[in-house]
Amino acid sequence: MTINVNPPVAADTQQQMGPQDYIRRSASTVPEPARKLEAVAKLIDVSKCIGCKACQSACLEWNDLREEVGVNVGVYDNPHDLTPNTLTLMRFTEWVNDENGNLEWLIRKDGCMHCSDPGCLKACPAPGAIVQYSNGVVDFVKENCIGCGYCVQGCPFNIPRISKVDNRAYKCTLCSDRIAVGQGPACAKACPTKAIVFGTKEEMKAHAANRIEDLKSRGFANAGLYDPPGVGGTHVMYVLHHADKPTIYAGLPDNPRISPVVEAWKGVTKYAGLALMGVAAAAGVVHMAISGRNRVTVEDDDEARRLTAQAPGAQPLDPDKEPMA
Amino acid sequence: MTNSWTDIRNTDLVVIMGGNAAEAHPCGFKWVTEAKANRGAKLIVVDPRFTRSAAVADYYAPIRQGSDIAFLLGVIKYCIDNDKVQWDYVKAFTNAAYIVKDGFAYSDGLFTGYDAEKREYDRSTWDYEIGDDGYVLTDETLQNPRCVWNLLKEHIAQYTPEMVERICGTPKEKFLKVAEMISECSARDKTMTSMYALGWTQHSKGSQNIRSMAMLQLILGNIGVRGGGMNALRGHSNIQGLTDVGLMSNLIPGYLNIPTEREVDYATYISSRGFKPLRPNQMSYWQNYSKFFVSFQKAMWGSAATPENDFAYHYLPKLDLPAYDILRAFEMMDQGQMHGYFCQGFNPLLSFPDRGKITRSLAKLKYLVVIDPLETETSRFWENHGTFNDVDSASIQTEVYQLPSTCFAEDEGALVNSGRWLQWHWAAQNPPGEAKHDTWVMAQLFNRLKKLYQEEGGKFAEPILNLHWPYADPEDPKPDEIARELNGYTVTELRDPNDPTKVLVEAGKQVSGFGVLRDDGSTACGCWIYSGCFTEAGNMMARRDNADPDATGAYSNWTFSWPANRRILYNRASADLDGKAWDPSRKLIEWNGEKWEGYDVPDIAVTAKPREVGPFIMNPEGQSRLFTRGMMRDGPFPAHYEPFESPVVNVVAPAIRGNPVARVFESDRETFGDADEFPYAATSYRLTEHFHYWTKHVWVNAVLQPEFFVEISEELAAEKGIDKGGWCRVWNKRGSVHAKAVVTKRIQPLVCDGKPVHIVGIPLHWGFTGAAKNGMGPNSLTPFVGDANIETPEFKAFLVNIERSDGPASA
Amino acid sequence: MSEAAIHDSRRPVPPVSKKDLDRGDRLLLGREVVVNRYTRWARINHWITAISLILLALTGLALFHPSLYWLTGLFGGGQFTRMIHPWIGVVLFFSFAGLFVRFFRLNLPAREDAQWTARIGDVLKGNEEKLPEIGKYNAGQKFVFWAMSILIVTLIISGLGVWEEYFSDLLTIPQRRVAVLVHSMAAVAIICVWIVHVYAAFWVQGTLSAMTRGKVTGGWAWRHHRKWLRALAAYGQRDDVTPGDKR
Amino acid sequence: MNMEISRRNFLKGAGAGVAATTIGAFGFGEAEAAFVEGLRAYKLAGTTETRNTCPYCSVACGVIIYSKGDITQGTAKAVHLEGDVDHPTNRGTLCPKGAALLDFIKSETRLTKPKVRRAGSDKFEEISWTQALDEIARHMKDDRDANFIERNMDGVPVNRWTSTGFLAASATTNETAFLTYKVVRSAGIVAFDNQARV
Repeated sequence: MTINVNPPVAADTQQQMGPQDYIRRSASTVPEPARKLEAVAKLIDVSKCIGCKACQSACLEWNDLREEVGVNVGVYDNPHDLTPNTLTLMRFTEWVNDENGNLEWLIRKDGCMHCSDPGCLKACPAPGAIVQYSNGVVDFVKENCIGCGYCVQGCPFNIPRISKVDNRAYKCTLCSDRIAVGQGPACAKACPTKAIVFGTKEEMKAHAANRIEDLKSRGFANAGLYDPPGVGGTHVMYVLHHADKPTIYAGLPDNPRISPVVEAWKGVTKYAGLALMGVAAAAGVVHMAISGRNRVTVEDDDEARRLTAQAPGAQPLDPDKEPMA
Repeated sequence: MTNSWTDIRNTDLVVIMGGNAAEAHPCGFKWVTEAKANRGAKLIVVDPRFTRSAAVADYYAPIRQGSDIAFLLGVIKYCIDNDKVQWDYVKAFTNAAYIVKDGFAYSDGLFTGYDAEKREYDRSTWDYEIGDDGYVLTDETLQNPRCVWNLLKEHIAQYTPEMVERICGTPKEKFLKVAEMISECSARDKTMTSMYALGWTQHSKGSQNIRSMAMLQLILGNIGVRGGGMNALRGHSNIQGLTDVGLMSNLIPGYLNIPTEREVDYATYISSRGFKPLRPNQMSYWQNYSKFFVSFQKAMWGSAATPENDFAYHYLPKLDLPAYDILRAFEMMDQGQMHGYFCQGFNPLLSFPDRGKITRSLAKLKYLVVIDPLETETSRFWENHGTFNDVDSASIQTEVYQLPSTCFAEDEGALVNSGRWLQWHWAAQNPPGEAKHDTWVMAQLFNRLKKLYQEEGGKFAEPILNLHWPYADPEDPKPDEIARELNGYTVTELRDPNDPTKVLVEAGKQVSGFGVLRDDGSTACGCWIYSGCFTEAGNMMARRDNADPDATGAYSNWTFSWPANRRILYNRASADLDGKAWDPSRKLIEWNGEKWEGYDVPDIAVTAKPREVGPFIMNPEGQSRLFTRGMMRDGPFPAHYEPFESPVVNVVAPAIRGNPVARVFESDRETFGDADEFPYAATSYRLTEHFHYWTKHVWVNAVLQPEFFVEISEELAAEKGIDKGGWCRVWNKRGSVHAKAVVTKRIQPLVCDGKPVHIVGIPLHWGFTGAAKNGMGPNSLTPFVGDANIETPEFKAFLVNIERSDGPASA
Repeated sequence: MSEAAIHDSRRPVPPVSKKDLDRGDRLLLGREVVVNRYTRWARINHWITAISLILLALTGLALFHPSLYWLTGLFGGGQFTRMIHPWIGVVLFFSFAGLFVRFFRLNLPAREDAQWTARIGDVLKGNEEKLPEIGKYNAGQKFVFWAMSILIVTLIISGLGVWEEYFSDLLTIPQRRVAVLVHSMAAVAIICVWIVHVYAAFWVQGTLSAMTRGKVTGGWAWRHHRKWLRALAAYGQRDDVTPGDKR
Repeated sequence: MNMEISRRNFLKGAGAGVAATTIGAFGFGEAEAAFVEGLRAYKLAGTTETRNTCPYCSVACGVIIYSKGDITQGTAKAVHLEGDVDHPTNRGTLCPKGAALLDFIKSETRLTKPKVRRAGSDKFEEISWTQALDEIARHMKDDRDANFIERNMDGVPVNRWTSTGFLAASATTNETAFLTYKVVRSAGIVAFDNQARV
């Protein structure tokens, strides 16, 4: 009747996900994986969120991160922004619904969206510093990160942060180390109201559908799922009561996509640039082959001697110096 | 809680009023979101602030703190006026039909028998008419003008929606919307649950706040049913347990009472208890009082408690006052009448009202002993911390002992949750440094005191010398040894009363439940309501079978729930007079012809016939009370009283300040402020990121909510030129604090009796020890006033003034 | 200012003046004609600039395209490469600033630059006789000079904007995106200019000695920078240069 | 009871309507090497699980404390703490306070040595348990003998010790509570209270 007080954590601590499951690897290519993991997703139901910050707390504890104790600046958001230690953050918005004049306290858990088309990975110059697993997890590999900050420019959601301590980029890993042993992210496990749930993406979409139905029945006509196509969909999705205007949720982008500037930089510039340099070098070689070197003739030397014969202020040439020509 | 956390999933309507479950009890609030998501339940939040509970509510209505009774009586009036009453329930299970004595009346805010000198009522008229048969007179037709129902209607007549708006500042249409939603739950197949906490208790009329909602729940037929009930969300992990085990000045474990001086001997004491039924056939369970009491005495003093010495009745202290509660204790300290004080895991310097008085009082002690796993402000009250604790150490003569105790991770034992579940836990790590278990500390203190009395003798040493101490290692009693005492055991063998040759239970066995306890000294039991928690079958509190047949949320085999592993109190009331469930989809127990069966342990005898025995077995009526007779010091019906410090006068009884029988000490009156000097209505509360004064020691929580602040409306901020995130000063006659300002739309000015009322919200989590930024707290400002019945301090409603500031000198 | 009287049969003789000369430009006469073209300090300054530019190209290219990431190996890995690149950039900027001050005067546009550019075909064929007489720098060299100047300013500004370690808060993220794009385009351009510069120096025989030993032959000067040589022949040196000044 | 099953079952999310998701659904095949490049090593490997209860509010969430070392040898140290997914009330979830309990256990301001502050002093000094307890017991006896009220004016035995008060905790176990009750009541203390009201 009394269960074993201290059952050891035996099996299931062996990580069953790894490089063999990469489908993308920054600044490098990966072979087609032999197996395809089922797409997973974290669903954040903003309408169920009570803004308790258990997710932030669990994240700090699981990842052994400690943020510095800050100050109050007149809001509930603490810390005030994502940092290399704060991988997820509750953002609070006091919004008055002009349709009925009611105050709504919109509370959104901010953090990496794990895009299917990750801008950070596209921008990253360091091979293997950012990887994408076949289940959708986009992860930073600390060992390979060079701290250039290109991922910051690449991200459509302003998520990655570069540590001033070790000059490496940090963001939510979706608890890849837990997923690898069949557990969900620490935030999802902790969430008291299950506003954060985790499972396969299909399950999460089905679950979201139920939630949206419930919300519509409670008068939220525009309730919907946030799974932005601009980045190929995300593996962190939101259920929003006002899906028609995501920006009211602390600036959640309406139609996020990788910036065209980044696309240009990482696309055409990269290749055109190399080509241009190649052409320049090649032109030189060709020109040399055709016209040969531009040599000084004996006549030129004689002309020079004639011209400078009575030049004023000329100095005598040291006879011991070996001749130039 | 009459029900359990997991039972909330069965409700149709959740009313959070006088609490903030989403912030203070997030994981319990989970069951509200489950009810919403899975059965379309609705959530109503009524609160002065738009809280995180309100953030996920279906409907929010603002209310001025301290006006809840007017609001709730208004809802009761709405239900009665609109015939939204669960009539079968009210007629069968309440005292609506009882005839009340002539002479009882209410006028100008006072009930009959008030003595302004003593600030007390003579409650003799607050009772029923008793017939010649010794039973109370009733009128089942509810026609008699003196029956409880008609007196109630008369009493609440003045609480119209307009009056509610005048008093509470709740716009009429919002009040009506809430009343309408609530009234729907009078249907047999709709239940509402009330989730409340210190938002109702911490008032000078806290008990009556709760009574008002309890009466409403009875009228709607929501007590004893799945998804219903009165659910007090207790603050601390084992405050339920500490109250059950009677760690209060006037209690004996299991809600028995410490005798008073007037009870000169055991016979007198017991005669005034063990109530005989007021209706035929009722169980009136307190008739067994003597069995529980004697068994307790045997657990305390073992062989020294004998029939000859009235089971050591005189070893118990006798009270000359209703209670030596915390407020009185500090009043005595301040008067120099108390010289020693122990704080076992408690931080009064921040927890008790009027910090100035607390500091002053502690400084008058000869010795103070603090037993705690953490640094506490109390243990360092003598240490100067600038504006955060401005004292002169040299002038404080108190000797202070700071003893390191273990925390949950290092000890073993049971905690009782709000749902009355006794849950056993095990130690995960060894204590740090020289920290010791509280049990070890208490045993060490006791053994030393006993030794001193053995060697030196002294005043009345018997209770100490004879204290029953049956532990394998007297220096270090083990949790399971003590748990066995709490459950109870047979001292001698128990024989069948009808056939003395038959032995029912051997001597020295764990009893199976309080049913077998006796008042002849043959059984011992530390806490009768816990009986059954540690039987011959083993430690029931350690059971971990989380099966839940038909998803009722009962979890009957998970740990142990007092009493008798019952999960929902008064569960007999979940079925109609004939024993059929009010709502078949929410069956709890039903009468099958011979006995009661279902998902829970029946509250009444399993073979007690319906229509004979009422559900409310602890009441001599067998029924619940809409009219409480003389059982509450401030009236058999709730009435609206303003807080002692209120921004408006009491519009129903202008002459009365506060609750006429609330606990007030004359010496504190001069520290009360008035609205002309301190115009703003302040309230104190917890934040979800913190737990009282513990989590400021926890780095992560200090990060999540680092610094002391107050919350004010944009309107008040503009009026006072206070910036969002800027400093402001909040003060009254008792103290002054500097805080960051959170200027928010979530607090709106209210209009009460035609006058705008601004609210100032003051969270309570900061001090001068720990990882978080140093800060002050509301108890520098709160008044030294207590509830009329249980002396809970009035932390939720008081007056302050506020201005822009440059922050504390040392900040 | 009087004209040089020396007659030339093939091309009109352009007027020359002392302004066509740099400090340190000197004629040395003996068995052969040798011309001092660059002072020691000019050469040191040039080579610091050159090395910085090469290191910048290598570290930059390493982070510019995955296929060149292996170059980080030359600098002890990606982290170090990322760390030093901007610092070298700072060195380059100040070093080039020195060159700019030294050289910009004679790199200002001149009348003959237009003809020279118009006859770029003959330039490439090496038909010097079809070109006008050129001073110390021809239009090609001037182009390199001014291209470098503009690109380096562009690179240092855009570079600071994306210098994560110290200036991450200088620009908004969208601004940083533009900055990093501009930076990489400018980098490509400057590398191309650098290729032209190096190739020209190598193609035109006798040029390298100007930056190694600081001297060129009279023949080289006659052939490629005759106007400059005429000025030397006419005045020998700028009079603000006292005899025996350091080379 | 199989921890592995329950550890996965939390994906059900307290009946939040999310169907059970098994490792199979994730498409995991046979196990890989224990250390996986690019992944943080699973930090709970080789730890011991202990069932406990959150000491904060009265929801009394079940928690699992993960520790290293052997408690019978006095070497056990908690390394991590999470919600107990088998617990009916919290189903493995925790609030921001419960989720950070490890920092409570390891708080820098936890007490590890008995201390005493003498009259008029401005600092604590360390003191041995024995001496501290001896002194406290002496304080108690002196105060009790000096102020104990055996009988009231009417000669009725009242056995009150009103000059020393005891404030009991709010998070200690029932067992601690009852032992405390026995000690405090047998001494006749009446100013006895707990945190129920605040």
